[in-house]
Amino acid sequence: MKVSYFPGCTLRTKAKQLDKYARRAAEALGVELEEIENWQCCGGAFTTSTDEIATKLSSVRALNEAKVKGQPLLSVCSACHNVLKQTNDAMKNNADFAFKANNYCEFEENYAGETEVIHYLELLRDKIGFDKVKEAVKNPLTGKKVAAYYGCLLLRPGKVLQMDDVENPTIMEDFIRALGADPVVYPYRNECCGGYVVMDDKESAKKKSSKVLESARLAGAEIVLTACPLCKYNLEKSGMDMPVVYLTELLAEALGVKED
Amino acid sequence: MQKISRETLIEKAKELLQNGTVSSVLGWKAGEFSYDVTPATFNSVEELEKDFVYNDFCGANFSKYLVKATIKAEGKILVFLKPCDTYSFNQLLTEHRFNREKVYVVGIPCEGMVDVEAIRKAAGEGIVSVECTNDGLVVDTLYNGKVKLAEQDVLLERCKVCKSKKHVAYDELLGDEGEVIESKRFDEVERLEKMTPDERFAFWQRELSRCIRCNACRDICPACTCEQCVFNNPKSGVENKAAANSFEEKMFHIIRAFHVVGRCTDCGECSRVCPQNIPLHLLNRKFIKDIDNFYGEYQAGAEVGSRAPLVNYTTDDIEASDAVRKGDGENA
Amino acid sequence: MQRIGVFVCWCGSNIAGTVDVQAVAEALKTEPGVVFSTNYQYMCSQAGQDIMKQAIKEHNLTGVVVCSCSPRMHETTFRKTAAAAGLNPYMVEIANIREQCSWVHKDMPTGTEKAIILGKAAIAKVNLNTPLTPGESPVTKRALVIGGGIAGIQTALDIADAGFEVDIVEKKPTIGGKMAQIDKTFPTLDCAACILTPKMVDVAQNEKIRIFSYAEVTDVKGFVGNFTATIKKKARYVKEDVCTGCGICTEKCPQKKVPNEFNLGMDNRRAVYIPFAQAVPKVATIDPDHCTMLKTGKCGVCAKVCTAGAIDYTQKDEFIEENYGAIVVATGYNPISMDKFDEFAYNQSKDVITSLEYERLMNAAGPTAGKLLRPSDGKHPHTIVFVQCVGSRCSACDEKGKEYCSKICCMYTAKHAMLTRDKYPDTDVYVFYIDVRTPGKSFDEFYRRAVEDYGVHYIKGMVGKVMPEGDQLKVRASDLLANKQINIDADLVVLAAAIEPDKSARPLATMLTASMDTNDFFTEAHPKLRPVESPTAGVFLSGACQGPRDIPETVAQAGAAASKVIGLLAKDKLTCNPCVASSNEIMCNGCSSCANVCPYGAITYVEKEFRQPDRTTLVRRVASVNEAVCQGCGCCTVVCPSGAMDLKGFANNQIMSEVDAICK
Amino acid sequence: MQIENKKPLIVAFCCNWCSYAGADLAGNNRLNYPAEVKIIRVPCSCRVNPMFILRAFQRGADGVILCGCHPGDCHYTSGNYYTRRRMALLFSMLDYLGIERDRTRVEWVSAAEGAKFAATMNDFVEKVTALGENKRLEDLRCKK
Amino acid sequence: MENKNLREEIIRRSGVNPLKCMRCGKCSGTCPAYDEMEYHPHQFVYMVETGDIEPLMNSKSLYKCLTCFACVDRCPRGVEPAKLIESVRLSVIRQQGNNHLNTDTIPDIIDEEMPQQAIVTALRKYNK
Repeated sequence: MKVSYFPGCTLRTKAKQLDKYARRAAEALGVELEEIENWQCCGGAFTTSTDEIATKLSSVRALNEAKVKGQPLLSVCSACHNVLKQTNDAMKNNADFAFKANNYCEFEENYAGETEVIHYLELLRDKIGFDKVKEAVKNPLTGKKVAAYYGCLLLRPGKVLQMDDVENPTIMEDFIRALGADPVVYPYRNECCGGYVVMDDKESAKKKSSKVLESARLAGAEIVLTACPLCKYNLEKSGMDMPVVYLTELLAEALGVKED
Repeated sequence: MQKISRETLIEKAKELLQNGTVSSVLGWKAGEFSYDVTPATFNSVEELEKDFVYNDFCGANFSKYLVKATIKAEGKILVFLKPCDTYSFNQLLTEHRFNREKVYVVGIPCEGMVDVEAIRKAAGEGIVSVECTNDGLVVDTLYNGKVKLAEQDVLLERCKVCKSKKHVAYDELLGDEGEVIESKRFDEVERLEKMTPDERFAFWQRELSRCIRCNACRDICPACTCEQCVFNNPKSGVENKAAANSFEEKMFHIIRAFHVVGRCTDCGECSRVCPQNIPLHLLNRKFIKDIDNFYGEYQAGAEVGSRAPLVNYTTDDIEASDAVRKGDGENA
Repeated sequence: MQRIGVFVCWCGSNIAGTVDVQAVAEALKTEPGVVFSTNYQYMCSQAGQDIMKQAIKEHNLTGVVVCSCSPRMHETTFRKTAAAAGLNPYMVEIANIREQCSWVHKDMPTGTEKAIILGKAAIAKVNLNTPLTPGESPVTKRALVIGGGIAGIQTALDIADAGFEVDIVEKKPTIGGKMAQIDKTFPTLDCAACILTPKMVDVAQNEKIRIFSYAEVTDVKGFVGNFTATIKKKARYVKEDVCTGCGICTEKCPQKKVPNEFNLGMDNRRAVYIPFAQAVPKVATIDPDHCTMLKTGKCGVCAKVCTAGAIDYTQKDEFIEENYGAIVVATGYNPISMDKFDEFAYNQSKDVITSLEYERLMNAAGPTAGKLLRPSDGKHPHTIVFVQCVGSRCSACDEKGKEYCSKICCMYTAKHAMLTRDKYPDTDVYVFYIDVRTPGKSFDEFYRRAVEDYGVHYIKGMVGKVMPEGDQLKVRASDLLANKQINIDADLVVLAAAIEPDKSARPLATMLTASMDTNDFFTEAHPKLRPVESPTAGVFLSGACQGPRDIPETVAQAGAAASKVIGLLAKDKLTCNPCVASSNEIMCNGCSSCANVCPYGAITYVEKEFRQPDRTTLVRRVASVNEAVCQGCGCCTVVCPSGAMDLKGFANNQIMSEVDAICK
Repeated sequence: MQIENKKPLIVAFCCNWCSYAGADLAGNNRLNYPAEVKIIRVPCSCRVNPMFILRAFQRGADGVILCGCHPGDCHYTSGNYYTRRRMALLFSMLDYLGIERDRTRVEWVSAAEGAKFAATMNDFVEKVTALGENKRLEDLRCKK
Repeated sequence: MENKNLREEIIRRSGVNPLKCMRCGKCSGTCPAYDEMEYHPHQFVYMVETGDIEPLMNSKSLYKCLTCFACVDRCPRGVEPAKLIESVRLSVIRQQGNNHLNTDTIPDIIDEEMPQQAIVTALRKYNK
């Protein structure tokens, strides 16, 4: 199976592990990640304003490239996934925006949201299947108490993202189970870590992140799992004593492809 | 695609007659001239071999004949249907006009039928014979001798803008099922829509004034299978007692077109048979185009039992005033 | 040729002020068919009517045209007058020269000219009128009530009380509905069971009432006065007439782990069960999804212990057909699913419950025997948060919530809060509300008592999220008046879930050709003036199937529906509107266009034999109009391609002749 | 050619339950509208056969207006929805034949809208008057 | 009226209809940044609706919204307050010299581990 892959800027720099393990694990599971040529940064956030066109064009180009290849477009970073998915939805359902964006891009054929945008977790759940992942696990993480941290970007807005039940998701817990570990469910798993506001107000981010980790700790977690570099940063900066790891890293570990 | 031959059809008909599947065959018979073919019923292999013809002039839509034929026939009737005929066939079934069990449909592929009028225009008057060969028509005329014509140039209007090569009803196919195709059939309607009202009025006045009220359009129309036509009904207020009733006289074509709204499959027979060459199909097509435009695409006869647009509605349908603007290509 | 009499009314100066009535009468005298023409000051007066009667007799009139006020005003009057003089009432036509002429035009010549034209049109129409006789259809003197909740029960009792037979069809094993699950009723705090169960017993003991419990209506045919319903009696594997309701089987059944739907799954019942102690009929039912005997063929304990020998594992679903004159829909409501509102953690914590579940927790016959205990650990909750409008007044996503106000939640939440504080003064009770809606007798006083006398904390604002942490529920909400976000550590959260019509209502509406709104509530024939009738004649509405409502409203409506049914069943025959469609069979093609557009399902098709000119016979499919069902809209006449369908009283040629008269 | 300011002839089909009652209300409130408007009562707007409209035009009407209950309020639940479809198609066809589109109209008038009825009629008569006499439908097939 | 135009522009750009709000306060009941805000989500909606926009534009609340979309998902009326807040913020930062994040100070804010994502997102949210 081949899918188009949009790594995103952070995965090239601060979050190399997220990218590296995503590729290794995919290979081990028989999926080829074909990196989109000349991808540009998604911009980190989807501007909801209806008059913002230019800031969304890099996503439109990436989406169109995947369409031309006839592949789903995969990303692992929560932010990239969120931006791509929302942009795709706008191309599909907002005629005005699609018209303008197509005018800028001048593709051979207008892009109308044809590409299927999937997150790495959806690749595992829907394309490969958690049962197959489970079969491929070489080092089951038996007994490990893992708390999934969804944050906001993976789930919301629910009617666009459509990954899982927004308020009571299970995809990461099912993933953790597939790796042989014990998922820990805690109430703050879909609360915000503080996000980009850390650039404006470090205290705000710290407050929110520490609540998340405190909540996970109370529920008995040993480690916290995330898909987002910014979440990882904020959580780690909260000063709480709780390891935070990327989900691809844990996956690579379980599949036995972590070490070089 | 290899054209289907008379022999293939006779062979199929023979087979079905002999194995008892059908007891009669609805087919074409030569008239006075070779280009003058008429529908006929064949009851035996002998009759078939003697009179059955099949050539580029077999444009007639047989569906309508089945309404009467199925009543008379004892056993099953074999009918050869071209793709466009099958839509009328289904539409009549939707309206419960005959018993499907009494018909055996053999779908035959069609690359278009030719128009005698067009040949006359191209080759001149005094046609003695027309030979259909695989690479065109050879027309023998009194005044111009033998004239060779390309089939494409003398196709019936409806075949030039054929909407579908798909058989939507059959028991058996000679050839492929075929597909619905892109058609330019609405181009002419659009051209009229773009005219000014004055120009449109002048156009229709010129065309409709030629009508001699011969009723050929009604008599051939597969949607006009009424037990008694409104124009023959003294209580309808539009009875055609004599051409003197000016209401009936003036409004005949509008009323007729409205009567077949949502039921007309755009088979084009009305225009084919009109002795005055009035483009009657442009009335029906306007309705079809508007229906597609206002209520979503609808093809009468595409499936049996579908609900025609005039016996259906949604609560947010377009208002009549907006429809007039939208029907004209303006933004409603 | 008709012999028509024309009567021009002055209406005092109302008409005569702007219309020269004399000239009108004179002008119309020479119209075809007119043999008599006059004018009079007040045609509707006794003297005016006498003039008409006399003229009808004297001139042997076959038709009458009255140029007067609107037919909506006096058409009935003049028809009666004509009938009294021996003329068919449908031979009368009115030319409206008051509302549509003298009152809207100012000068005499204009008014007079128009009045003459309107008169001519009416004359042209009468020339083509034919005498019409209203048809009659018999009435089956039995009613069907679909749904056995308080709405159905009250309707059935009232109908039976008037002496008519009633059948109740209830899909559950017992009647009683939602009210049987409720603990206390607002605003009086009566015990629901105490006021409901006597009615249930009345139903059981009433000779006129039959109960088909554990049954469903699967088909309805016919029309007002003459319905035929097919009722499916589901196999309950217990002989209803043999079972004594002793309950021994329900104690001995080894299958103990079946969620008890009566207590909303908060405790368990056996595979053979009686829903609750006061069930009517008090008969056991075997749940085939859980019965080991039915599933594997091994067990048979209930049959062994049943001394009456009522158990029958071979029972099959049974279909019966019954005739009815009227049908009452009383299918009720259900709380909506909370799956799409998991910010309130209903699916994440046992201690987040719906209000109906709270009713069972408070009820002495409930899973906790009336003690307020948390479902998760059986501990007594000290802080309880009630959340209002969960899924009500929600227009955000399709199919998530309901756009309407569920109406009953404000009051029952006040009741819950009050009862909780009353029984357990050590609890803190918070109610988060958007608005408190308490229109109703003694309703607002009731809510105020909860606040003022019982110390319930009402907070204007909405709960944003409920987070189960440890054995607590962290409630994050806004207090709009304090402009604060507040956090409450609650032990129990109660959601006031929106209510929606029962799922069985939609297919039932299709069967009955009764209309529904987009929320699947049944529509009334007129929202103000015919609130308990469906637009489909003979179908009546009772209770929450029509919209959210509380018990007193439901009972009131149930009684109103019953009185409408009684009014119908009291008639031996129904007179039909004679202005109905009729099909000329000779011209009918049988194409079904008319049946497709008929809003009443009045048109059916029959196979009919026709003699052919060649003396053979031919069987053709032709339309046939049920005159008792047809309401005379005429929609079918226009879609009929052959013009075979026409409308009596408004026939094609009649309307055409009016057009002609006006236009020339 | 004779230039005469002939008064137009307008035929209004009104459904019994809403629009006819609306017209009555206009009368009750003495709201004036031109006498050129002649009302024909039908049970429902869906009773109006396109033939009636064509007949009126052919017999010399200069404008035809059809009034019914508002969509969703039909006394017969769905009649006016069919009316709306029929008239949308008919009017579009008349326009296609070159007939002036202001000669036809559908208007939803409830029993409470007496003022709307009068205003509609005033407006319609004004528009039709501006168009002058209806020649086209009479002329469509005239052999000059 | 300038304010009226501003109000129209903000509403149009957000694609949100504040009139749909039934003032339940669920947005504010769910907002994780509530305590940092001077004006809370439900107030944003109400103040835009009434045209009282000046105070919003001058408020630091604009930069506290996390765009976590919790209010968007949970609003029972589909009002989507976060989109309104973004629209008001754009009205501010699109004016000359009104960037919220001074690019010169970025080196002081960030540290070794700060991901690019944070910087680009903040630039997009805070600057023209």
